[in-house]
Amino acid sequence: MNNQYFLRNLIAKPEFGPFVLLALEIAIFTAINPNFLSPQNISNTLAFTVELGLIALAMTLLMTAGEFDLSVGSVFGFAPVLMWTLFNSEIMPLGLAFFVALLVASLIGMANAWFVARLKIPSFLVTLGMLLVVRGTALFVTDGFPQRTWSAGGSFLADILVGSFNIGPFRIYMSLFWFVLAVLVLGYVLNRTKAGNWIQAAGGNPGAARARGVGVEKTKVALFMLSATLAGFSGIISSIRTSAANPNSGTGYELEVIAMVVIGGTALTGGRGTIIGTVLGIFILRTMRNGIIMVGVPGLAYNIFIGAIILGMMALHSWLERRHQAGT
Amino acid sequence: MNNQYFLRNLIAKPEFGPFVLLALEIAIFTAINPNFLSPQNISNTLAFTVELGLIALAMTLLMTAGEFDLSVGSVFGFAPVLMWTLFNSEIMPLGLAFFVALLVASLIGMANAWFVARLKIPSFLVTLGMLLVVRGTALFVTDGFPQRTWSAGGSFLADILVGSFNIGPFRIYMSLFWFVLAVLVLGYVLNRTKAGNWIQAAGGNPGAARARGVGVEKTKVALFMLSATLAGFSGIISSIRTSAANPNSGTGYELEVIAMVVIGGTALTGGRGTIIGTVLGIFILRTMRNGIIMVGVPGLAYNIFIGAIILGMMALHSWLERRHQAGT
Amino acid sequence: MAEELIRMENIGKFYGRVQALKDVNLVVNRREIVGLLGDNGAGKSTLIKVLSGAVPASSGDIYISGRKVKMKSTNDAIANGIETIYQDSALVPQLSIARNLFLGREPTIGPAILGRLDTAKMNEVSRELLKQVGISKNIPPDTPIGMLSGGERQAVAIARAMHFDSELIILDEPTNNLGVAETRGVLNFVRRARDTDHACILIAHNIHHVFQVVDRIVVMRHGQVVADNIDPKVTSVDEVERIITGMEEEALL
Amino acid sequence: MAEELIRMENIGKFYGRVQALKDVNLVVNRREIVGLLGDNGAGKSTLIKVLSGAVPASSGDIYISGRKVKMKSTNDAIANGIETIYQDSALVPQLSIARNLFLGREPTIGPAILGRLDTAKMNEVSRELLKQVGISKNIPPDTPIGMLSGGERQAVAIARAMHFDSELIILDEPTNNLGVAETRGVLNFVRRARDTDHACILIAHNIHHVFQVVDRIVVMRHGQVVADNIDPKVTSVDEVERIITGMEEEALL
Amino acid sequence: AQEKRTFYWVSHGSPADPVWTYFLQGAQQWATDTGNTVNTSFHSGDVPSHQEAIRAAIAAGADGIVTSSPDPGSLVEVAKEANAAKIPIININTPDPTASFDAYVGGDLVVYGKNWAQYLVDKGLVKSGDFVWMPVEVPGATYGVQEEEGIASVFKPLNITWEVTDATLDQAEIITRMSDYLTANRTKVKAIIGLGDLVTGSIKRVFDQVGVKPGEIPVVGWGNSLDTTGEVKEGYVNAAQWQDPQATSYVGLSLASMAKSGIPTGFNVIVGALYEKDTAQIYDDVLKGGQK
Ligand SMILES: Nc1ncnc2c1ncn2[C@@H]1O[C@H](COP(=O)(O)OP(=O)(O)OP(=O)(O)O)[C@@H](O)[C@H]1O
Ligand SMILES: Nc1ncnc2c1ncn2[C@@H]1O[C@H](COP(=O)(O)OP(=O)(O)OP(=O)(O)O)[C@@H](O)[C@H]1O
Ligand SMILES: [Mg+2]
Ligand SMILES: [Mg+2]
Repeated sequence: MNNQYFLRNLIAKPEFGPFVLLALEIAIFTAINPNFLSPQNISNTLAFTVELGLIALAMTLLMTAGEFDLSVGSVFGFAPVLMWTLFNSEIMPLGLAFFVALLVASLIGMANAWFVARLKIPSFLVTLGMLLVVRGTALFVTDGFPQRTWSAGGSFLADILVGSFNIGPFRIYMSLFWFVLAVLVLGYVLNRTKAGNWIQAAGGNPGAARARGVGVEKTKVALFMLSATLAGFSGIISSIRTSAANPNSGTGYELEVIAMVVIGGTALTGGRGTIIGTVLGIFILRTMRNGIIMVGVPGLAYNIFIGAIILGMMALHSWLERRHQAGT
Repeated sequence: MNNQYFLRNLIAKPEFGPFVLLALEIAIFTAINPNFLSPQNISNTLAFTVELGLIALAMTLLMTAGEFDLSVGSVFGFAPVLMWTLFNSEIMPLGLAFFVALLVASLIGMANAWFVARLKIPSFLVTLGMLLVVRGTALFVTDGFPQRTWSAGGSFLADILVGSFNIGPFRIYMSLFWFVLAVLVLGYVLNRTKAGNWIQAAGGNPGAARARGVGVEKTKVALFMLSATLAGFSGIISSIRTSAANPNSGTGYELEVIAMVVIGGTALTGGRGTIIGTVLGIFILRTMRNGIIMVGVPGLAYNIFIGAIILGMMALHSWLERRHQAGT
Repeated sequence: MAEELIRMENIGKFYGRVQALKDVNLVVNRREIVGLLGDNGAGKSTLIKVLSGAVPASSGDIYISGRKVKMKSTNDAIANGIETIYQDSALVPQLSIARNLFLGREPTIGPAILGRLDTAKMNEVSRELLKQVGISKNIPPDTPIGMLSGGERQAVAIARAMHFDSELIILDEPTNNLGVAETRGVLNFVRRARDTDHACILIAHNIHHVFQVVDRIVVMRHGQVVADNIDPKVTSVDEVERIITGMEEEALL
Repeated sequence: MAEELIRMENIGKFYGRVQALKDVNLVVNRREIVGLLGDNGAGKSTLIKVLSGAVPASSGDIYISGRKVKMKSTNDAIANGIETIYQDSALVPQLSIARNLFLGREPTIGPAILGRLDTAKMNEVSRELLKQVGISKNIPPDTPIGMLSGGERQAVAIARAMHFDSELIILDEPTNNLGVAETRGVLNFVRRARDTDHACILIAHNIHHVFQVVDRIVVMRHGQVVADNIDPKVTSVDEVERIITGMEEEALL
Repeated sequence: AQEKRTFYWVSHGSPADPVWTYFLQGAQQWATDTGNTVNTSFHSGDVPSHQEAIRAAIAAGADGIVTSSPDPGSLVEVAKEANAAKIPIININTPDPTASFDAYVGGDLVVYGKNWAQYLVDKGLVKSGDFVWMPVEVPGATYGVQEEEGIASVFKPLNITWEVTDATLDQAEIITRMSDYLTANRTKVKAIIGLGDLVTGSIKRVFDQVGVKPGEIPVVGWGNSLDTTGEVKEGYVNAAQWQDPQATSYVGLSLASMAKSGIPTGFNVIVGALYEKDTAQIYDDVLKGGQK
């Protein structure tokens, strides 16, 4: 009786669907290629996953507040280019350049927020426009040339951001800790704090929230800034780890990140969001990309699989939801 | 008095904002480069504009019904590839291949609709998944090779779809007539018919519409099919005109098309749509792309300008709206 | 003697883990006006949503004129002659009054779904209906619903039911938000319904309104029917109030 | 003798081309309960939206305690001690009852906006408030608003105003959707408001409810105030109804 | 016979880029000919996912890896990891000498760029003070950047100016944008260098649309597509660069397999040729042979 209640409660959680999907996915890939669960492959998958994951976490909060941000991919590319340009042209030391790059990223977020919150322009158009401006600026200032980077190691900043070490057979990057930290902090903020209540209210019924004196606009400004800053941060981490700062990097990440968030169970229309769901969504999509290469799907068919799996997973998701809603 | 009333009425129209934007844009570009209004440039711009425009018109109806379709770009690329593959491998004559390609396109739309209307999955995810599947399929079946096409002329089909002729100094393509026809038909459907009422109701308050016996799901199925079919049609037109059938054409059109619709004044959230607005939106965006090159902005700064103009226009738009809402 | 129109048997409804209805039985006869009363959350709206196909019942059966029917969607209910006006009035804010009035049953000139809307007729009928329902101000039928006041919206929803009268008309708190004249219009409408051979279920918290028009009162509490044959000509308002709140809550005031 | 709290002078309001308010003057004194009556579309909701900063007036001035104030947003109104409960009750469907009750004024443990919500306290107060407002069923405070019945939602909105009492409390049709017990709870609340030094504006279509609690009645018609000093102890319900509908509409019934 | 091997072929190209279709074809041909498995993937210049794919191959215990380089220096780490895992790793298409690859097969993009510029100068098609237009599909992508580097080394000293413009990877958009640009700058443009296969292959359609006669504006650039071989034959394009795409993949995989069998790969293979009207037919045939 009690057991059954517990089970029903578990199934009722919005995160249950994505959880089942992830488990299924891992089971299938491992069955096809046992190397899929090798420590080496897990370490490999984790490295980039958490970088994209950082953006998805911020996007979860933003989407809960009823907005979304298509410019994250361009900021992901722009921030490291800016940092390395400042450093390479000897305008400032790397540490300072790092902060300047983050500051500029947050200003981009603020500009997005200004258009959305003040001028009431749909965030789709604003961030699409911003995407073009930021990407264009990155190209223009660098003349299209990638920035020189040194390989990681040695520097204090590099150690903190992307230093790696081994735990048993696993190679763990510092970025994993940043990711876990972000999960904890943002999960706490969304679910437990006053700010979290405001975020959900801003997305659920902005009129009602405003009428109660909730700073809906202020909340959105903060979230746009958060999303841009984390996108910049994750771009810098990625650029140091991969020793590449190319004005084109991050192209197309926006859709992938939004898909992660939505697959995790956050409502596309705002009001309801889940950090745990997003974490599951992140792993569902990245595992899929990694697994597809591991099991040897032909390069040109790659997209067919990604697309078909998104559709299949969503169908499963909707079926699970329906079962739960049917009650009894 | 009566005059003032007329003027106020005009300003109150949702299409007024985009109209002013387009007028301004043309004025500015012409001032900088008088060639902008040369017959040759106008003919140039019109050629591709109407192809994209066809998709935007269908998207207007779909978005009014509260959904959108990210897969149009991939169908734009897939339909001509399919047609030429069928023809080149001598499976069927061109005319038949044309209809088969359109049929398959409409089936893709039906699949989208099935996921959205039956499984209640957000159209963002469904059509993103479909985009990948269709694009992947196009790549996979052709092995990535562009299909050989003959250059237009001669064939009956080519004449009907893309035949061109000169009116005075203007070179006009047949596709312009298809576009005008679509504007008239879809404008009539949206504003004057029972179907139009259902479309608006489906987007405005689906629950209410369903309670009145409106076939909300059926309406959406029809619109998804329309959007995919027109995307395929426009892809075929474009492929004959440019004598190229590349599995990748149409990449990124989805965002541009949605931007056209939204700039025209159709609500991103459904319930309110305007075909005339979309026509203005189509010309605003395409004129902008053409004008920027005509006035000679630096090549790599292209995207900065496009993005900045989108943002600037939206700001102006919101200002015009505000003035109107303030009344008096 | 009375001819049975609707019979709901042992209806149960769960929302996830919440039980909103429990073994509910309800009969409505032809030409009968039934008042459905009950405190907030008693299950009134849920019951009529089940009857009109808006939500599926978890258990139980529905019979119309003795024939067992499946209510899988609102279309089933409409096909069976059941017309419902919901509490959270079901209008499309972006559409005009006339278009809302005729939504789903638009008169057209020409071929079916792609036929041109007969706007002239729609506007004319709309004007007439707005007058009947008691809206005193002269509101043009092409005004979008979003520009109306709360009561005006409610009045439009009522006007719609008045026009497309069916065998059974269900009204969930139709007089909320309504002014004096508009309330009169609605009550008159209910009275007329019987005269024109229709049955009607009326839900309202204003017991005085209910007493003015119904033949029989059914009271629900906590998802169950606690009284189903109260005659407003025999029982007093105070007594019905006591039944609604449950005796034990007497102490509250 | 009476101490003036609010003075609205020559308020006008256009929605696009629609004139919703025309030269409206309204005074509310401290510790005064004012009933605002009028038929649908009379402009009542618009007037109090102007007063609470939800829509900007096209013309006119507002004074609070004799000081001219600008109401540019709801925040201005809240800062000036004006609390409003809207007709279309302003709750967030996805959030729980407790979170809705405390929205915008959440008690936290720790630093300001990033402080942890004091859920224990929120739940406790919520339970207490729901009881006070007369909700008989035992609803857990962490139930999402979306799962409540129409009346239960309304009751939550009322409960909120009861807790965060301000100098002036505006209630726009608070008793709509409410059952017997809940309606009693609201009327008691309005009475208590005066005793605890608050002024109150009450809009309701149920004139009987208004008569039970207010000190003074103001009637609007077609965007104008047509009577602003009706004493419910002197004037009869019937007479007020006549003023509301306008004499000329007498003929209607 | 010998046990089946699994190789990973990782491309930084976009599947939208027709030249990569030929690279892919070479890889598939090799798989068919040898009976080995070749797992392929495209990464469109996205460095993190490219690295991840190579690491996935290492984790999967690949018998060999053949990869192009998304950015000079970006594969240093993963190449080391492959070396450590004793998996042969061969670099194709664009050289990256900073990374510890076992061998390189391909051309040198900087040299290609230099050749184009030198061709225009040597044939007297451009002179000091002239302006050259250089459309590219993806501005900022490695291929265009390196080619521009080579071009700059010739043009800069001669005071010839140029502009790179963004044409996108979309056929209709390319034609539209290039036509727009040419309409606006017809008198200014003295020569065109097509920095990618799609843009060079679109020259005929653009010239026809704007009304420029073949040869009126000299064009050089990439030539790995049937469109371009045709353009060279018809005189729209003066000279085009051939990259031996199929051979590059084929030889790269062969080297990897050979290394796996214990024969070290101590040499690089350099491919490519600049062709004109007279030899265009050869490449036309090669490409047509590719398209079954
Ligand atoms: N969508 C839903 N999900 C979960 N619970 C629900 C839902 N709708 C209603 N309920 C619950 O079912 C019970 C009955 O609700 P219902 O709306 O039928 O009451 P009602 O009698 O119409 O009340 P009111 O007079 O306040 O409108 C309530 O306790 C409510 O909390
Ligand atoms: N957003 C809006 N846009 C245009 N017109 C509006 C808008 N809101 C209200 N109106 C108009 O203003 C007038 C007054 O509306 P208001 O809501 O103030 O009436 P009310 O007295 O509250 O009526 P009710 O009792 O029905 O709620 C109405 O005629 C209505 O049509
Ligand atoms: Mg109800
Ligand atoms: Mg009102």
